[in-house]
Amino acid sequence: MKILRNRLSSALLVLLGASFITFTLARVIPSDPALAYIGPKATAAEAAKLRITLGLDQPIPVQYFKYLIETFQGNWGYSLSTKQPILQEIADRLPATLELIFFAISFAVIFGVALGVYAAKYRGKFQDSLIRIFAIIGVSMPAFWLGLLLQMLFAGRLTWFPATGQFDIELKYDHPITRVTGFPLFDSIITGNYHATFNGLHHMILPALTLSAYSFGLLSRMARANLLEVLSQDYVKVARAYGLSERLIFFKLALRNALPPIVTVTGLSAAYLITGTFFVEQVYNWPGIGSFAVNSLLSIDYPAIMGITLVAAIGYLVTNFIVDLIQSKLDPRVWMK
Amino acid sequence: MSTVLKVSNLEVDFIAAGTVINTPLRGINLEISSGQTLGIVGETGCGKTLTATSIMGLLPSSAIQRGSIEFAEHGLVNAADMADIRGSEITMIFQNPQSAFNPIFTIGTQLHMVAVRRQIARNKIEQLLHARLRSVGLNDVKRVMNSYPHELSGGMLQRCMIAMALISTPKLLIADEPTTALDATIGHQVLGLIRSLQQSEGFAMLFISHDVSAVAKVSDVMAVVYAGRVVESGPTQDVMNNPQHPYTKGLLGAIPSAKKPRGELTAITGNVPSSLKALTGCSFAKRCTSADAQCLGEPPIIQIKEQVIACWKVAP
Amino acid sequence: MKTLVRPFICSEGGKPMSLKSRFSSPKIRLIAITTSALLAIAGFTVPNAAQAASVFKVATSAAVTTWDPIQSFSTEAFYMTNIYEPLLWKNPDGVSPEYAPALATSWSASKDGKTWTFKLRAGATFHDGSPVTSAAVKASFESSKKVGGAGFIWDALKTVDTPSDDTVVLNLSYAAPMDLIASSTYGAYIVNPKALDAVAKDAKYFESGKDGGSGPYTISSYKAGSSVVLTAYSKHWAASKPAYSTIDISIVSDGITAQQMMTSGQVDWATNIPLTSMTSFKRNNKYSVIKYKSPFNYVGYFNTLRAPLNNPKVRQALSMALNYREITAVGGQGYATQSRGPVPAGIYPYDAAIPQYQMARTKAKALLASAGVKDLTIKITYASENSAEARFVPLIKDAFEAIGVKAEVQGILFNQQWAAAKKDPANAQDLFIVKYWPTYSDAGVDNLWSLFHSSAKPFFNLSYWKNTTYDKLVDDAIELSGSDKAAAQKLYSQAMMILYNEAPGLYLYDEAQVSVVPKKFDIPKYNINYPFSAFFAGVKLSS
Amino acid sequence: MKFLFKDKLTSMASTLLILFIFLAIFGPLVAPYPKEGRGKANVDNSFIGPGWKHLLGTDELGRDLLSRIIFGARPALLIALAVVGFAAVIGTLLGLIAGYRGGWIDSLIMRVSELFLSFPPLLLSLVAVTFLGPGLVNALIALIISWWPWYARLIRVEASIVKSKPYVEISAAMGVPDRVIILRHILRNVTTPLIVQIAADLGTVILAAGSLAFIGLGAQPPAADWGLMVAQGRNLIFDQWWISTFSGMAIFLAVLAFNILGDALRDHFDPRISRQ
Repeated sequence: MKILRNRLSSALLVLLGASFITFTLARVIPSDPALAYIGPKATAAEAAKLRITLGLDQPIPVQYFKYLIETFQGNWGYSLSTKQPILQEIADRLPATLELIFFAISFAVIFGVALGVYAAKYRGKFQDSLIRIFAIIGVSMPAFWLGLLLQMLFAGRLTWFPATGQFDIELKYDHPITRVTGFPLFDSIITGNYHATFNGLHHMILPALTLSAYSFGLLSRMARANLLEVLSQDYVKVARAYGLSERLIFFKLALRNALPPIVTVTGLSAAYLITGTFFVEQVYNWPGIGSFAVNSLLSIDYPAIMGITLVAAIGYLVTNFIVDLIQSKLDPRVWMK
Repeated sequence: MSTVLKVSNLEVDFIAAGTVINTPLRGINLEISSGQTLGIVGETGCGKTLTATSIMGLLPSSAIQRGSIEFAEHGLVNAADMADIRGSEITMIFQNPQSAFNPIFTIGTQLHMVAVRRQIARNKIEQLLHARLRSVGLNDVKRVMNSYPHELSGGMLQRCMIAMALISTPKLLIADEPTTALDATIGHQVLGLIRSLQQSEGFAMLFISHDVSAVAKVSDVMAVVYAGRVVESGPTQDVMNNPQHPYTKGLLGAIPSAKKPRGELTAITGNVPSSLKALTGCSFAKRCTSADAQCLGEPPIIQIKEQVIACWKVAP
Repeated sequence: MKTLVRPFICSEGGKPMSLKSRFSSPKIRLIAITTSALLAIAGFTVPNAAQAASVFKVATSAAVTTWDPIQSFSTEAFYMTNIYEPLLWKNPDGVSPEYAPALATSWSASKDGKTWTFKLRAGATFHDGSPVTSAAVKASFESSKKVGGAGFIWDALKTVDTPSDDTVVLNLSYAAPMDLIASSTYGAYIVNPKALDAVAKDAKYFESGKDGGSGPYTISSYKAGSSVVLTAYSKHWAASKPAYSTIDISIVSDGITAQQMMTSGQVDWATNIPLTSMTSFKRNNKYSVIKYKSPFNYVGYFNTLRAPLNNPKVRQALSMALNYREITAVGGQGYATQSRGPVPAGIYPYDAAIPQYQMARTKAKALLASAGVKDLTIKITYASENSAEARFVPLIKDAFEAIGVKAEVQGILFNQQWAAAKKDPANAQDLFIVKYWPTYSDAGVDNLWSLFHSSAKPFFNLSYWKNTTYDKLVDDAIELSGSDKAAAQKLYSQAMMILYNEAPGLYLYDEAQVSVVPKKFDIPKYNINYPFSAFFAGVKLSS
Repeated sequence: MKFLFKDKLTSMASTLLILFIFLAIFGPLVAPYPKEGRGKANVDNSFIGPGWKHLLGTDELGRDLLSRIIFGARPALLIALAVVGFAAVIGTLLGLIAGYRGGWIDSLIMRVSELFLSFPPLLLSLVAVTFLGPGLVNALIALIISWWPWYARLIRVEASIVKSKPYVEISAAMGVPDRVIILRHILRNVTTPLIVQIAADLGTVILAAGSLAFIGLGAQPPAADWGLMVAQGRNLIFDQWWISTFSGMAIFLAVLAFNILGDALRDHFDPRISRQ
């Protein structure tokens, strides 16, 4: 538990630092933040007045401290482009993004690990090299491009899947999703609104596949490499020497031993997906944080960008933390390190 | 006194892309009778461990094995038969206990898996394991069973290894450098333990070590291996007291002992040839002080009393 | 690729806007946001017997920069014209009468054109059920003049009298076409006084999607940046109810995404189809592609403060360098025509007699030589969010290089290039590409004045060009247009000739409005007077 | 260099990379329509599909797409080199100082780099370039900002390992000046992991730069930049599919080549890592 406390405190430190970097970027780099707020039309006098009301006249550390307190109190300011409270904007959009990430990661883990194991089992055979090629293609694929291609092919030409959005628009009127947890797809399941569920899944496939490409590549390579690593260990020889069946050794022992690093990589790629959603949601017009982030970036919506960055950093931390927790369950040695 | 294991001119080739790249075993002949200990001694890379591996039938797919192995009442056995014998009638102790146990399972779990594999009745397993652990001198059984490998010392782990080896009351125990990874005193204790267990359990043992003194301590019969061949074998006492083969002499010369005055330690110059492909004649010739042209031919097998030596330079 | 802009939090304070500084920033935002793809439809075909309550699904790029009908000066007009009503609607050209009654049923002007009297519609109510009274009109116009984004349109308005609940009298300081002004897309809505009080207390009152209008639709849900749902107002005065009681609008900034949504049936109608897709829609018999005149017009300002651009010869040379055919083709994708000066065709005071520059590069080179110009480099900026500009600006670069003038192109957010042009004229960009249109259908009082009339504190006349004859002509014309349009037209035409000869800017092309209409639906015609608006009350299944 | 052709896949990648490098250098000479590659419009040819005259078709300004893509090779490779180069230099310097000096400098440098690494990949770059203002150079800076810490970390670990090696300690004891030790022993020992890391990163940087350009924060028109060209083709993806498709293909192939070679290099220099 002590270790846990240490981790939490260090996490907090990192978060502070992260928020500081964002803050500095937002406050220092642009010529005049006040201008950003009232626009080029502002007279010098107006700008000066605003600078004081915004506290821009104080030294950066003071401003930062204020910003921290405000942020902590849940006052994240208003988006310049939508005029809505940032926190609310993010809260409204987060579920869609998390559902997308969840499915992407699931695809990546299921297919990635499965193929990686398969490749390890047939090491050196052609299945192996085939999978290796798949994997490296996965990690080399620009998500935005893959998204466009899939959209053009499977939505545009073949019309197998919808091209955009998380649900059909009619759904709002035919089979409205009753809000329980705020996660639309999940809610549709627990409220037994299966029409909505299927529709959601139908919409989910293309974006999730696009998003998962990179993680898939990463995971299948990792799974293969680690499995081979494990299989070359003494304790596997011992297991053989004691007549344990190959199935048992491969699927129970080796796989179990290869799991911890795979979990780590899963966490890593989950973090990668946080920024991945920016591009995928952009292409598929997904109603999540990602598209909001891109819009905020392009319109230089300071408060929004700072809010999003903070949330992303938190997401990153949380992922790592979860990974560590799982790790400690999987590998008795973790807490030693 | 019945023969437990008989290995006759065991040869192993390693194949890569269809061609032989190495022949590390070039005709090993061994015989162990029940309750007896055969010690195999030789420098690292002589093929000691490989001999054990091929007896266990655990050679990698890239290896081809020739020669015959007879085991107890099974008679001639091939790798396939070994799959059933391995782990029950023949068990093995390994060099490095730290890496020999799976780091993410408790000792208990790992012993348990082996026990289950041996079709021991579930309700009996627990007590059997406890008994075994006690017999190897681990009395805090509960703790040991519930600890992970990294939580135990090398000595304790090696004891656990031995306990694991004895779960199935084997006919033959192969001990591959069981003490090398341990520090001297622990090593001694472990050796002692093995010895006493052997008396009580009555299994035969194939004891592999590069350390002649260790071999001398535990084995009744010993075989000196060089470059994939047994160059000299016989009752431990005889071999130790009057070694015939130059290599054996060299080995013995390298051990300090009370008999020899200080500074008489001799060493064998040169190293074991790394690849034994297409090596003819006496493989020790290159390093042998008394070697000559004759030594390029296959050396004759000379028998002196119970000692068997493969050398041109030994007079019968 | 995107149509995104950073809005300002603009505080005009209490100071009344003079003619000289009359634009409030959202107008800039508006220019910034509109891309060639942005489209709207307006019209007045009265829907026949309402069908059963049903949903009409729309995709548009029209962002909501504010829900405040007084501040509104941007693309939210797309929704506003369904939620709010002015006194009058101006009919599309060629439709008579010129005006259609909205909240006023009859109106008249005094001889001198300085007093206007409007009779209000009986039985018109705001969405909270309270009646639309002359008090509401007074309150709306006054707050619009005071703090409104388009408040300048009330420049002539002195006082508002309310002799009775259903009568409004507007007293002007000089003659102005109040019927035209009262039908403006911006600043002329009649707003529920309760809402006006609320917003006075809390500036963000409207922004969550509240409305204080009297129009056929009311906002039933608003997800910032993603969707707006309008539902029909049951007590609206119109004799017939809208065919569609619910209008579900998805805000989609990408034209191609909107197109995809329409062709895949996600939405019934998309208003921002990329021009580049029109050819394939023409081939598709499920849709009809209709082309309308629009008030949109592409202009480039030369920075006339800087040598050698202060020399008209050089400006003429550069104007002659352009290949107008190609620019029009690439920018308008076959839906544009080379413009005659800054006044778009179909908008007063357009004059078909005004000449156009044609490509004449040898002549251009000669002009440059005679002006003694060599190794000149021109810095061009354009609004990166405008896909048409992104398409054709490289052609301008090519053209200049063809006559030996280097060019650096920079695509930045409109606000940024606008700021760059204003901050320090001496170091501003040399050429500033802009998409412009009149705030209400008078390009004399707007385009000609705003773009090229000199002023102490330049706002949109960022060529910094100063020509006293021109200034006088335009000022006189504006004063005159209230009473004698024809006379004003003459002055305007002279002014436009000066613009042609002096070439303070590049006059590129007038953009047509292209709408792709699913044949399944009967959608009101585009109304050039409400360039960003769609009038959903008129939408119905085609018979 | 033999390992660069050790198997089919690797040799394919090597060939591809050589091709890209060749195009980056001699592009203007080999491009079928060099003028158009440079950006000269030819409006009457706009939107011609792939065919014999224009192998990959033409864009909205009638420019030959193949030529555009060929001209895009140079900036793409240059960005990759510049970003990785600068990041490596900065990172190596700080890493060496941290690893060799240890103490508070070490912990300071490491804390700072941890801060930079506490953002999801690329996010920091996106934010930075937004505030710096879109553009190729700013994108470059933004990418360096979020890349150097990886090198700092890597080098620091290696440096501290080498530092504790007896021969280094001895020469330090014998009063050999730090800079000499750093140059002679430590720097030499860190080159291998450095090379491996750089090789692995080049592809990733091209990908990142492409992503920035795609959402409009990277290179600006009329530059011939692959990511930008994908974005410009986006509105045309259904009718003039070839523009985005082939531009993106260029990015994909370049990244693929770099990644495969990165693996090969790693296997070659350090088989140990490659197993993990």
